[in-house]
Amino acid sequence: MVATSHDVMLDIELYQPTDEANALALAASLGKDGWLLGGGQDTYGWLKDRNKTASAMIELTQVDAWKGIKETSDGIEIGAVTTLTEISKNPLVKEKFALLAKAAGVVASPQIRNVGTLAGNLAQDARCWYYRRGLDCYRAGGNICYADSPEGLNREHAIFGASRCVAVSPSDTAPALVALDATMVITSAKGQRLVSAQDFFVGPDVNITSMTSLEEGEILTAVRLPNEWANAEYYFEKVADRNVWDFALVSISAAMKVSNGVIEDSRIACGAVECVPRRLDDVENALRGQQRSEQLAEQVAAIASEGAEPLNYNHFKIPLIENLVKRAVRG
Amino acid sequence: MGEIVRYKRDVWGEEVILGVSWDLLWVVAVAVLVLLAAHATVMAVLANKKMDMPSGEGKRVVRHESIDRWFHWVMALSIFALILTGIAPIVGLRFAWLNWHWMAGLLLSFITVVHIVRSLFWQDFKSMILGPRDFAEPFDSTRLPGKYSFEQKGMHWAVTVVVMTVIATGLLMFLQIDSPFWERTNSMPESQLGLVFLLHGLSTLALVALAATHIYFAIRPEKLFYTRSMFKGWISEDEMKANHDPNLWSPKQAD
Amino acid sequence: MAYMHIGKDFVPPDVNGKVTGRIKYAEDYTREGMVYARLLTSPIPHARVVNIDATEALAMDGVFGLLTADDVYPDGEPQSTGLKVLTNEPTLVGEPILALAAIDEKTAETAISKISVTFERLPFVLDPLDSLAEGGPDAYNGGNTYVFRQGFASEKWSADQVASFRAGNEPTAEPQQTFAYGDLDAALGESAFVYETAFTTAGYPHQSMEPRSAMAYWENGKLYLHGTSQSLSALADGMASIVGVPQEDFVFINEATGGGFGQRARANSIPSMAIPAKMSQKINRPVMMRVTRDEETAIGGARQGFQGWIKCGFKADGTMAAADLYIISDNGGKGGGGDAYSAADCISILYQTEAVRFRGTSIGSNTGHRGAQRGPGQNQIAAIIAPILDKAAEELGIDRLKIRQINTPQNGDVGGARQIPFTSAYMPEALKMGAEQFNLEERMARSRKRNGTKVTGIGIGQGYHDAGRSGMDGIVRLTADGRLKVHNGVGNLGTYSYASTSRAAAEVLQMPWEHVDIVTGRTDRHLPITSPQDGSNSIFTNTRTNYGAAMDLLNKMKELAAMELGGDAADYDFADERVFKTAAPSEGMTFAEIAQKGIALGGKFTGASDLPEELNDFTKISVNRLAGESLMGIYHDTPHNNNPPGFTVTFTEIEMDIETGKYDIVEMVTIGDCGTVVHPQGLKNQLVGGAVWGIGLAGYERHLYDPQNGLPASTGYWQSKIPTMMDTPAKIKTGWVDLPDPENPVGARGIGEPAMGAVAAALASAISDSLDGHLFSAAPVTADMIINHVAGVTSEAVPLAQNNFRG
Amino acid sequence: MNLNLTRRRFIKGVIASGAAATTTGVWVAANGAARPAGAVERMIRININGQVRTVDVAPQETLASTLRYKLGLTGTKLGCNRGECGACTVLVDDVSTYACSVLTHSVKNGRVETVEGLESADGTLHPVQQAFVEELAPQCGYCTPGQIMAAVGLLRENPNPTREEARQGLSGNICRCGSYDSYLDGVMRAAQIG
Repeated sequence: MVATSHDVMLDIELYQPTDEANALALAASLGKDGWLLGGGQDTYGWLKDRNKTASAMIELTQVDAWKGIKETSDGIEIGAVTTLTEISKNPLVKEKFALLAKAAGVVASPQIRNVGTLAGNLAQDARCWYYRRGLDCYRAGGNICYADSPEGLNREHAIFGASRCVAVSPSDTAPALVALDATMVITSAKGQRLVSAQDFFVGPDVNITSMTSLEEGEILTAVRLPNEWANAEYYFEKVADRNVWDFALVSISAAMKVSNGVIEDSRIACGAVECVPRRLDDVENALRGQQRSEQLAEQVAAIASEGAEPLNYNHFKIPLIENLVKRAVRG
Repeated sequence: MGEIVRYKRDVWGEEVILGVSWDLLWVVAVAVLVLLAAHATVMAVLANKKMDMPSGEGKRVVRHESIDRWFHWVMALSIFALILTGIAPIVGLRFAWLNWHWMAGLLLSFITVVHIVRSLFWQDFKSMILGPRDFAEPFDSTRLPGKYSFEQKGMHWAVTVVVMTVIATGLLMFLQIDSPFWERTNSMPESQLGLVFLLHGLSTLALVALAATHIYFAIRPEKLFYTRSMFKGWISEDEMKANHDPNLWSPKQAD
Repeated sequence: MAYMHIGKDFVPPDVNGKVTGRIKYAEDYTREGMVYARLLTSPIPHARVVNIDATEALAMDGVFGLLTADDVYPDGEPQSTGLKVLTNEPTLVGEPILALAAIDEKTAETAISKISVTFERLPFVLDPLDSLAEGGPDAYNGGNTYVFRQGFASEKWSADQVASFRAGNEPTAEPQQTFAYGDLDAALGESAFVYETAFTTAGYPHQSMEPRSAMAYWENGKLYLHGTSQSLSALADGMASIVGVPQEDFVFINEATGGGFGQRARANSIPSMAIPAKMSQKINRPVMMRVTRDEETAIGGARQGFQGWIKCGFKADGTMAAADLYIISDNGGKGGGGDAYSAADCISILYQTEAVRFRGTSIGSNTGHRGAQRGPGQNQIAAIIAPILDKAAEELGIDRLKIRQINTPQNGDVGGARQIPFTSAYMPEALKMGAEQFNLEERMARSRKRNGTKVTGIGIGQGYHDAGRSGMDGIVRLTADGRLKVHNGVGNLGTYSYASTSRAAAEVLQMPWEHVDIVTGRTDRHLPITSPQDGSNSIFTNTRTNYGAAMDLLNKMKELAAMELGGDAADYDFADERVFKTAAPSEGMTFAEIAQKGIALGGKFTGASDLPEELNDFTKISVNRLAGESLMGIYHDTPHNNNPPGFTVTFTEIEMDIETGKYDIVEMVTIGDCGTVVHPQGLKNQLVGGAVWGIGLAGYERHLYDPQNGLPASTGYWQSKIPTMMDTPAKIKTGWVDLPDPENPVGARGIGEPAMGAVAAALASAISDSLDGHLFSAAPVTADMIINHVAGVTSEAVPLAQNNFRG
Repeated sequence: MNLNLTRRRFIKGVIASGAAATTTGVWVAANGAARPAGAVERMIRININGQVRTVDVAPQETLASTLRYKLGLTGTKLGCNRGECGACTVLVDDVSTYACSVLTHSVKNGRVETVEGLESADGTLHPVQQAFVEELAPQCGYCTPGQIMAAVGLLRENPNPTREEARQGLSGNICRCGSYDSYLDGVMRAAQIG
């Protein structure tokens, strides 16, 4: 926190690699000093505020191999620096994974979606205002959480899984990817590793300073959506204060396999209730093999909020998550 | 590098202490290794000259009651758990450490309190008191200690101070997070909290050093019988006589 | 009456510049050698600067100088709650402490981070009720309130009194301010339905799109300041003395202003523009000071929040017999306002309440700078009172439109604290017109009907603001080539009233619009003092001045014609830019010829002598500089008699999703009663713009400060929850009564502020309707509040909290 | 601000005196290591409103800064400088983009269009500009260039939008005056003129 409201970035190098190898080599050699740049929509604010600094940016969006959407034998693969607009409008995504198209289509505002990338949306940092203001809270490496305190302003914070930090997963596409059982392709100079969408996101109990499992030098290069959940019945809803340009108060992404009104299987994840997209395993289990009905919706809704620990101002997230689950079950 | 204390700006832009610089962990690790290696080398050289280790056979005397051995090992376990869960995330091993850490901390606190009470009223507390005579002991090879040698007493009290600091600061830190017992409060200004973190960090570093030293001596060949006694409870009369003054310590025979 | 210009759309001269990007706002200017200033602002909500050490910063390459409060106020800072240019006694986070000028902004910011300021921290408070409580901190040095002409004072209640108020009870402490008329007890006694509740409304920032950036330079002893204002002459009038430069040597340049909403009307609410002026003087270079969004949020003004209690009594026939109102208004860390008084005044006027008692106390908090914001007071209370009216209608079995008609102000009525007659009032007509356009009867049948998770809510709201003043000056000129120059100091902030009020002069002279030039944009074009364009008063105030000046010009033209062609001025008429003998129309002179004659004669004809006695000093400077050049019409407006009201009514239908707390505004019709319509497109814009603001007040906008450390949490557009295109209806239907007001020469009254109140009220009414008549007694009502209400969850919010979340 | 320098030095000193003996350069951080080659050059050529301009651009410079301060194209406004208001909207290869939140270097290979580039050489306004004038869509005008560019971008992609589509298309542009209704009227009219 400084006494001037900073508004221009400090000098910083910019690398614009156009091929994979070069980008990976840069990421490896710059390490912590290299800020990975997608569309930059979560970057420039930090740098202008001077609340985070880096000595170099590595722009990933000029690497063609990491852009675009293509069909694979098992589903589709989306280059991680594909823009959100492209994802939301892509015929293949809309046809098979409309859940993701919808989620990508409600992120922030049209202009941000035009530039912002999937990787950027997934790897964006916590939106807790204390943290963003540059306070040295736990997430910033400090000893304190300002939001989870008797007087903290925590209306938008977590009701589940908090560990010192109570920031929530701000991404709209993250829960959709968890619901679709996506696989994240993480590449580094050392090679490639695959991580499930669910494991890609980490809570503060495990790593309080990063919301993803990306390590230094690693780049999220693609997201794979398996056909397993293609064309399932989807339900997506984002409830935010404003209908555009806002982060979810709670969002729900559900994929269900339904036949003759019976929910054979489902994957449901919620955004903005926990530091990671919250997978509702218990709800999924309760739904399995059940006939879709209002009673079923009511019944499983309560399961969704079990174990919630609301803070001062976010009790409303409990009925809200329950209601969204109900809506998903109703279809 | 070179920073010992980490600072940060508080909400109003003032600089306050954040905690210890964890770079010191490496400094401590290296320093301890160097010191112990030096000790080992010296001992190895000396070992060529005298090599009359007392026999572990024959009559046995009681050195540690079973309850005290339990205390020791539970304490050791909790301290190791604390060090591991506390330090692993700092060196980059990611797991949900905090719950284990405070649970281990509570265990250590509990066992420490029990140990204090027991040692004050049920054990021979005087045997652990460091007196002027103890300080002369290292410089006079004719003097043998009572139940505990100068080094042992020193180690004990050093560990006591450090553990008490770790516990006290740890409990204060514990108050700052949500737990099954309370919801966190903002009970402390950031600057004070920073001091608490600093003390916790410094005492952790000391504890790491002490633990390393303790283990080192526990596995030294000439001290190994003490370690055995911490498992089995007894030392041989030979070992006792070679290392202790029976006038100052008259343990009962072991079964 | 058939007008040539009034009531007709036209293309205001600045629109082209706005759509091409050519029009310049303060930050769009550059000047040779210009350097950049940035601010160091207080990181502490309440403090005193003990020491500033800028040695390291000033030693940096590219740093030109520093400006501190000591430079600006060598004799000490003025003692008031008003915003200072720079201060050593900050009372809110973000208050400017010093400015530093450098070769570029990056260098300036880096240099500022090397300045060491030692602060003494002082206790701070964010909620006025916490300050009122015995032993609670005071926001200011010297108290928690400021009494006009007396200075700082400390108001304290007992802890029990505060607790009782928070619990919803009538405050028992002595108020700072009060007015009353009628027999309140008797009126309550006669009431068949009495409703009593505590309530809160949020204060929130103006967030004009253009931050209050400014650029200044000095040349030949004159200060040229590129800045922002709601009215450039009114602002320049005050700004000169803030900078400390004689009015004669001050040129204020302000072609366009990116939004004002109350906070750029007067110099003392935007003193930061003096920083580049003073800095430029000190370092002898042009200085640009760009203000960031963050800074704009802190010092750009905010509405006063209310912590109030209200008791209303209605007779069995629906008449509002009594209104008893007690309001603690949040004065913020700087500034203040009379919102609470206006709120009570508004109830009295809008509902013709028989007995009213107002009690109010204004208390500071170490939060954003406060000041008038679109309908200050009237619009906050609008959102509180509308659902109460609905409740009364429900309890008394009266139709919801009917209860408003029963209580409506109309022609011949009086209203307000001083029971002043209206100049005219056509609210009954507006209610009728709105109900018809909205198709109220049919829609009302859907009220509270549920469809799946959605429930229909119907809302009716009314808005009021006193929308007209007098006493300003007008200058119009006829040049030798026969063109009419209307000198207009009304600012260009999007109402286009600088242009539409100029058309009153063109109307008087029946001049084709192509022959009229509006002279504005910078004060060295010699402007009269005009309305500050606040309080929706421009259209009323400046049609009066321009009309008057044009009449003066016309009279002078007739006089000149009579001098030339013989006879008496009264024998002359005019048409088609020609003055002629009424009896012999062929004998006459063109406007151009008359202008030439006037110029030749000089004296009173060219403004060189015989000026109206009461002309303002500011206008005199302009007239003196213009004297001799052209035939001049000059006018000093005399005071008008009564209260010219701006009235609006809004009908809306929403679909409330009770599972998400979100609602769609399905239909919205808003009707204005603002006298004769001068400029239909401009009026429509005021109505739809007011609607967006009303939607923000009723449902979205917020002002959050962290109780732990006083930091502002809602600093940008996102966190302030400014309504977007997707939060407002895809179409807002507008209409107007269009009946003339007798106290304005073209029949016009203002509308901008009530346009917001009616919508806030209608939306609050509709939200309440969709939730079976539940009253939140709060504004805004956000999604979380609705979800909690529907689910029966109790919030942990502090009751009546201010600058925080509410329950 | 360094408010507590003295206290800091004191504490540092006390601790250092105890630990100094052991801090013998064991742990050398990788800071200060040489950067890899290949970082962007400052002088670039960029196509703005159909003209290729050569301009000196810092690596971290935003397009809004370049346009406003290097090229004098002040029609692009800064309302928030954080991508929260839309006043700085420009088109990059026909796609609406917040100029405050994109680096000039990132778009140097694209076609940048600003509000200044819409008018034809003979002074004829672009249909969107013309429609906005006719509907008197702007109020204070500060958001107008951004609204116009968003509208132009929308109409290039969808020449005949429904009012709802237009609303979606312009939803990334705040108008604090609340002129949304008039802007939408303007877009619908522009589609007709188009």
